[in-house]
Amino acid sequence: MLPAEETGENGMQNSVILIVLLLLTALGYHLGRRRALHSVGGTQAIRHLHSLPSYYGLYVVLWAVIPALLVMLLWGLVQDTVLNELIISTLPPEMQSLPPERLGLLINDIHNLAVGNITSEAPSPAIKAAADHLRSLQAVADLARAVVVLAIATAGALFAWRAISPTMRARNRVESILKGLMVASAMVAILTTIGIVLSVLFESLRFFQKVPVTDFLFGLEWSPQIAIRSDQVGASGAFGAIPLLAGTLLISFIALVVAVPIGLMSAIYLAEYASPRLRAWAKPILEVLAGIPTVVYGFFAALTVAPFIRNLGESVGLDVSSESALAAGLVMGIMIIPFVSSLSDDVINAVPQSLRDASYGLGATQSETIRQVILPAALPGIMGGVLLAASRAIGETMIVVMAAGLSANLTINPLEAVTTVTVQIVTLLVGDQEFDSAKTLAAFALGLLLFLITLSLNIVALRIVRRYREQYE
Amino acid sequence: MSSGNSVSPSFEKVQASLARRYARERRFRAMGLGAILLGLSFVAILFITIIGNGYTAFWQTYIRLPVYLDPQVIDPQGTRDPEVIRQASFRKLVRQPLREMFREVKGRRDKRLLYKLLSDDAPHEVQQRVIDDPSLIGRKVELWLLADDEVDMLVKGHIPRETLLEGRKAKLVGWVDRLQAEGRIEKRFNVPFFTRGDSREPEQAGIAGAAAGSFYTLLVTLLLSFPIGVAAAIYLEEFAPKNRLTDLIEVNINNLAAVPSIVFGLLGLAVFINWFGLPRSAPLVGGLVLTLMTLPTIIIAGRAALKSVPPSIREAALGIGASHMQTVTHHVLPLALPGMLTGAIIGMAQALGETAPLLMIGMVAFIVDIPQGPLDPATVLPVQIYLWADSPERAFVERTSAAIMVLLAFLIAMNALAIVLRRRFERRW
Amino acid sequence: MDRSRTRCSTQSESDVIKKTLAMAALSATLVSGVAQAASRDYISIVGSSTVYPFATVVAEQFGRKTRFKTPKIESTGSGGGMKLFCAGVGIETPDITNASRRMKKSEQQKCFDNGVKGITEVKIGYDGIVVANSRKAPRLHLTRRDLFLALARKVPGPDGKLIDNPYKNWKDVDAKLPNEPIEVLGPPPTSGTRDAFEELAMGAGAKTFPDLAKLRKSKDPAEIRALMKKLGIPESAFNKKGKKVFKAVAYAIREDGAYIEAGENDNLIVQKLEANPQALGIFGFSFLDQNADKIQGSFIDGEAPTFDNIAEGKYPVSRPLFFYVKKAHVGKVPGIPEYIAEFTSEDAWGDEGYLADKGLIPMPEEEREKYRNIARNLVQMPNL
Amino acid sequence: MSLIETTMVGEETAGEAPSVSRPEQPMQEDLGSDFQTVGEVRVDNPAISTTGVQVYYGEKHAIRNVSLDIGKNQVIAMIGPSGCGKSTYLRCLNRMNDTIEGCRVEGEILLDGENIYDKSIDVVALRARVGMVFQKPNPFPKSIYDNIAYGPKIHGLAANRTELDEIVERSLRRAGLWEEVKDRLDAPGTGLSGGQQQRLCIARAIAVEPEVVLMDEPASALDPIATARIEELIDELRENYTIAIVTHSMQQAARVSQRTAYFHMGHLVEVGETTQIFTNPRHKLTEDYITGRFG
Repeated sequence: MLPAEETGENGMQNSVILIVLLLLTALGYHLGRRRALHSVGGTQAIRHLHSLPSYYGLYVVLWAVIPALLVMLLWGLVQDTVLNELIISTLPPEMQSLPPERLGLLINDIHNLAVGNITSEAPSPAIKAAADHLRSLQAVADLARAVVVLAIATAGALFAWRAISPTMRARNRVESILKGLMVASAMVAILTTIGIVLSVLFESLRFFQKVPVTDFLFGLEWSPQIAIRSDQVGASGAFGAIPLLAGTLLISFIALVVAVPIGLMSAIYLAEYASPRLRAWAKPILEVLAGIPTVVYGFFAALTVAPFIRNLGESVGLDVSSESALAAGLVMGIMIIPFVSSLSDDVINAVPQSLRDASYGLGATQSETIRQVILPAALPGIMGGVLLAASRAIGETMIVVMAAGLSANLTINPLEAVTTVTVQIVTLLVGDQEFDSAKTLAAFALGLLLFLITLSLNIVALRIVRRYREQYE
Repeated sequence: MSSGNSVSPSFEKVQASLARRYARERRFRAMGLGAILLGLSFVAILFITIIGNGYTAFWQTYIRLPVYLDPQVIDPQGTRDPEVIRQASFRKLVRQPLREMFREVKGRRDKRLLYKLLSDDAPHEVQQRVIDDPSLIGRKVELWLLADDEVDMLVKGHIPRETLLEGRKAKLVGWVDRLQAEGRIEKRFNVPFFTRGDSREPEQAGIAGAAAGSFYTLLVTLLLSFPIGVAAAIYLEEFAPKNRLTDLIEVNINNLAAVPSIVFGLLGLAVFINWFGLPRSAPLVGGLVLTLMTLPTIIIAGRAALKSVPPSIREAALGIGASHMQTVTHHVLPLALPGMLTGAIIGMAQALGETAPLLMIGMVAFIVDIPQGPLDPATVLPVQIYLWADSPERAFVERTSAAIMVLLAFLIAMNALAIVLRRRFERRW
Repeated sequence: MDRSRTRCSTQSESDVIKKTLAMAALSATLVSGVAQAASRDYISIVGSSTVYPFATVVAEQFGRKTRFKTPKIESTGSGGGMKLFCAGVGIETPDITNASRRMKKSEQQKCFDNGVKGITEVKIGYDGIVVANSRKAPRLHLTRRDLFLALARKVPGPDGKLIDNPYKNWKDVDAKLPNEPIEVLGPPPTSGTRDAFEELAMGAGAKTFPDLAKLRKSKDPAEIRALMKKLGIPESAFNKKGKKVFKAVAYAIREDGAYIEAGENDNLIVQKLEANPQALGIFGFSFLDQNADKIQGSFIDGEAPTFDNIAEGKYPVSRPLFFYVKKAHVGKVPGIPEYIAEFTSEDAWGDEGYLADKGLIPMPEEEREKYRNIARNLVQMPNL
Repeated sequence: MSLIETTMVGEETAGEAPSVSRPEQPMQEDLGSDFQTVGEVRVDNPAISTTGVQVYYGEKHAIRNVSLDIGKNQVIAMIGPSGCGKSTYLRCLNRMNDTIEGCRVEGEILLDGENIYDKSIDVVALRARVGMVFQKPNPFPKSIYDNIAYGPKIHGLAANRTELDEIVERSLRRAGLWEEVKDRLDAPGTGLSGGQQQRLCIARAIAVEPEVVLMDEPASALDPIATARIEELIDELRENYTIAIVTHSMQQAARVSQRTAYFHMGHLVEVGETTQIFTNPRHKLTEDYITGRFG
């Protein structure tokens, strides 16, 4: 429980800083507003101010908070490194000359000792001294951090406060800061993509050094079981991704065949026919389906649906694999119903009432109106929903891991077992095989492949959606 | 008054088509209703299966035994100091009544089996009692002690008696029968399930650790993804100029929504753990990964919500001299917020149920201690379910289902929130 | 008018403030996070999902008996565990990795290259691999030869040449076996269980064919080529070591649907077997032990997969389990020697220890003694 | 034909204080539940004849006891201040109010002698006979051709493509839009200008060959030139159709209609020949309104 205390201490220190910072901002807001009002001589002359008084307050707040938080973050990032360096410099020379990893372990020991954790070996005097030193350094550093952060907050606030004058364009400045934050938020998406590409690209390249790209992309056989391990020799080791892609598409297709009609019809019924009461109940209940963990679906598929389908198949004389694509696809379809229904429902609701009126005014029945007016108008949105659902299906992992099996059959028979790209990624990465073999690397190549497929798919889909939009707006 | 029915030829055609059109209308409507009922019945089947499997886990078998709290064993000096009591071995004390009750049991093997009636945790329970109330020392008290998971399964009927009778533990059945006949076995509400961390002994395993892990993970996710998601949605929908960069961001967001979660796990491993050096198995890292995963959902839903606010409202606000930013924050955002929240709730629900990416960042781990912050090693509810589902002990089957029930309870709570929001703010333009 | 205007704007700005504060709280967490990452006071264990159930029990006992924190144990698979373990020395790397197979030379080399030089190897016991089916179906008496014939991709045909496995029914394999189609759910190639099964069951089954047995032993290229020709193995598969050619034949499992790769989740296989009485499943003994009411283990070479048979080495298909300790971390991360002591105590891995209750098959006493000494003295594994 | 002479109440109001009018307050005046419409509510050859129509939106009583005939091949204009109920009344005539939740209609509305609120009446068939054009042009997000063809298609009016082409062309010609769009029938209807869109909507309405066309402020969103085109069109359409038009513009009412009905707070205050209403209103409220004292 000692470490918890430590976390608590650290957290407490942080929260103290934050609370003081909060008070500072409240004060800054108030003062900034007041100064702005005073600068024009009170509320009567408010129209002489460029912006509303609150913007001046906000301007002060932003100046107080943003630099202070940045410094706090930066401080946190470097404090430990600096402290460690300081500690290392006081250690006996033979310890200092240790290789960096060992030194890191030593520092861990010192840290554990400093915060009062149990350590394994009786610490040497040098370590003990270092721990004491570390403790005092930490206390100083924490104090210094609090002082510096709060000082910077105050300085920032003061700077902004002094700059306030009736002609200052406070609103524009505040707005451009906020806009900057928004742009930064939007850029996260790009950073994420870059991160993903970098995370999978290098390993994939190494894989392609071992297995030619063409074999990977166009090979009709996936059989990573042989010719991989150093002590195994293969008769048919193969890294053809086609069966995996076919399996993925088959299962996703089954899922969409289940989810799109059910989801879309549910959305239509809820939006156009259902009483408000039914709507208020049914929609959230359906949405529960989206939130049920995929692990649960996996079990449901493997233990309830798959045996059921198998028995059903046998009763009519069909040969059904106990890990049929159908079972996985059906359950996945159930899972993605709400993706289709919720988003379609929102889109259908967004279709203007005037279009409905026009159609009813011509004497169309409700279903005619829905099919011929509302659905075409809502199509881009619905496609968006279906697309989202499809991406879920393609990327879904746990259900297929549990229900779809691992045999890479190239088939379109939904009663047979197939495997998917995601299943292979998981099995290849968390299996017991030797690392850095082509097999592990294949997982990254599959990840890259999947990423590229969804990327191109989305670009195409986005184009279509956009063309629709331009047509109807 | 009127000159009768001077019906036009076109109207005759209309009338002729009516029956067919109404039949189609009815069919369409029935299909809609059917779709809803189908969807709802899926929910029902799932819930019935899970609840049917898991409700028994909320009750746990206890055995009542007369335990003599021997001062010689617990506290020979009579100090009544909790530290002294903590050092004492309670194992013997707990086994004593069993030995006395089943005097006929001889031989080391059988005795070991006899002690297996009780959970490993029983001595600790007694110890805690004594620490809380030292006056018990020296008295013989009837205590309800936690039974072993196999006894629990037997009492609940999850393991048929016949099977057990065939195996190495055949004698257990007779002993349990005798205890039951003496009224020494009772099923009680399973409090430890909600207060403890994971354990390899099913009877001691609880979900508190995983729940805390889920809490911290989701906290990080929510705090990061909602503000960033909303800000990004506003920027893209309201401010972004139509240029290459905006297009790129848009393509990226749409694509990220389709990137398999496992790939996000790879990203988390490479970036947060290997590059930033954040600790493995920490809710902070889990939260960061899930943030990146849920951001696209939140941004897409947020943009849809913003888009559904009619331009006339923006024009109205701009028309009375509001700045672009004011228009958005004062008028558009409040109107779009319910839609954004719906998206956020869907995103959080996804995050709550996500397993695959956490596999890559070390959250599939055995962690007994309940995490105290976003940096302690932790696991999350769905991963706990996955781990328990993979455990060989039979008693974990019902616990898995019970954990699923708890998880679903959280989901329902979240959805209830969504209903409230939607009910209060939904509007048609 | 003015007042209401101001109020209106203040409200939305207070939202902005709230948001800023939330961000502040989060960045503070991040800050303390980075600071925290610098120290670790619990043991970090990774590795095999087969050893995981045993390691976790030990960890729990250890956490309860000592003042140390309970170790964190991740189930990453043996290979994944090795990768993390061998990534280097330092608190961000694990202290111990579990494995359901011995560390490979290449892995040890990797460890060495990354500065992980002192490694202690500890064998902890055995795991039996069973072939089981639903109790609703009759119990099978199989031989390893039957398993090879039923599951290999290529089997010796009537003329002794290898042909694609023609058997669809157990009866075709051996007339004594029931008239049921061959359907076996088993681990994927990525699994350590599969490795062990291939070696212990398939390989042993293949050796019952004299030509294959000869091929396995042969180191003479001419003889190998001759045998390959006799068996109808294509030239391209040639290797100087006959053993490698043998493995390529004997360890190759058929892919025509009779063998279904069913993932690592052994519980799931158990459930599937229950739903489908014709099917057989291949998995670890502990699952059979726990689900004895639902499934039964087939006899292999006349031995039933019972605890005693496996412990005594009578049951032919069982494999050793290990864990590896990074010596550099001992003394730096608190609790490692104590954890090892707990694992190697008779209370844990003894004949009647709690690990046996969980399905681990104990080693014979001398072997236990040997590995206890190795473990407690942290004897280094021989370097390359 | 019963002629309902209902000057009593009106005269009282008018006689009471013609010069002491309080123009800022007339909206508050409650005409009372027994108010009787001033002027001739019945005509000789009505397309639609309504008696005692009451409309409620939940608790709100939106139309109070309105009786009015709409003459065949005539244009009747409904005028009145915002919220007076004229649009609501119009929407009763083809039961468009059915689509609004909580709306309840009482009274008798006869189309060719049949009560359209009768259970036996089919609302779809009714709307095929009584078409509607809305305030805001609302073309479907389809091509121009498909916009017009929509009605005939759903009602099965065309046996084949050629017939459909004919209907589309005829409707567009009647709506005076043919020359402008004949080369781009496949272009989206939403791409037309506002005035063109509204004519498209009119063409769409008449493509179904209704007997009556209801127009709810059809020109209020349009510029004067487009408005003029619409007005011309209405005048031309009168030959074949009966038209009821709600308008805010008194000039428009004066220009296009033969009869005019003045609504006020849910009451039909006065109805009569358009020229009479505009030159010699009999009720004071009508006079106030058309002279621009309120509204």
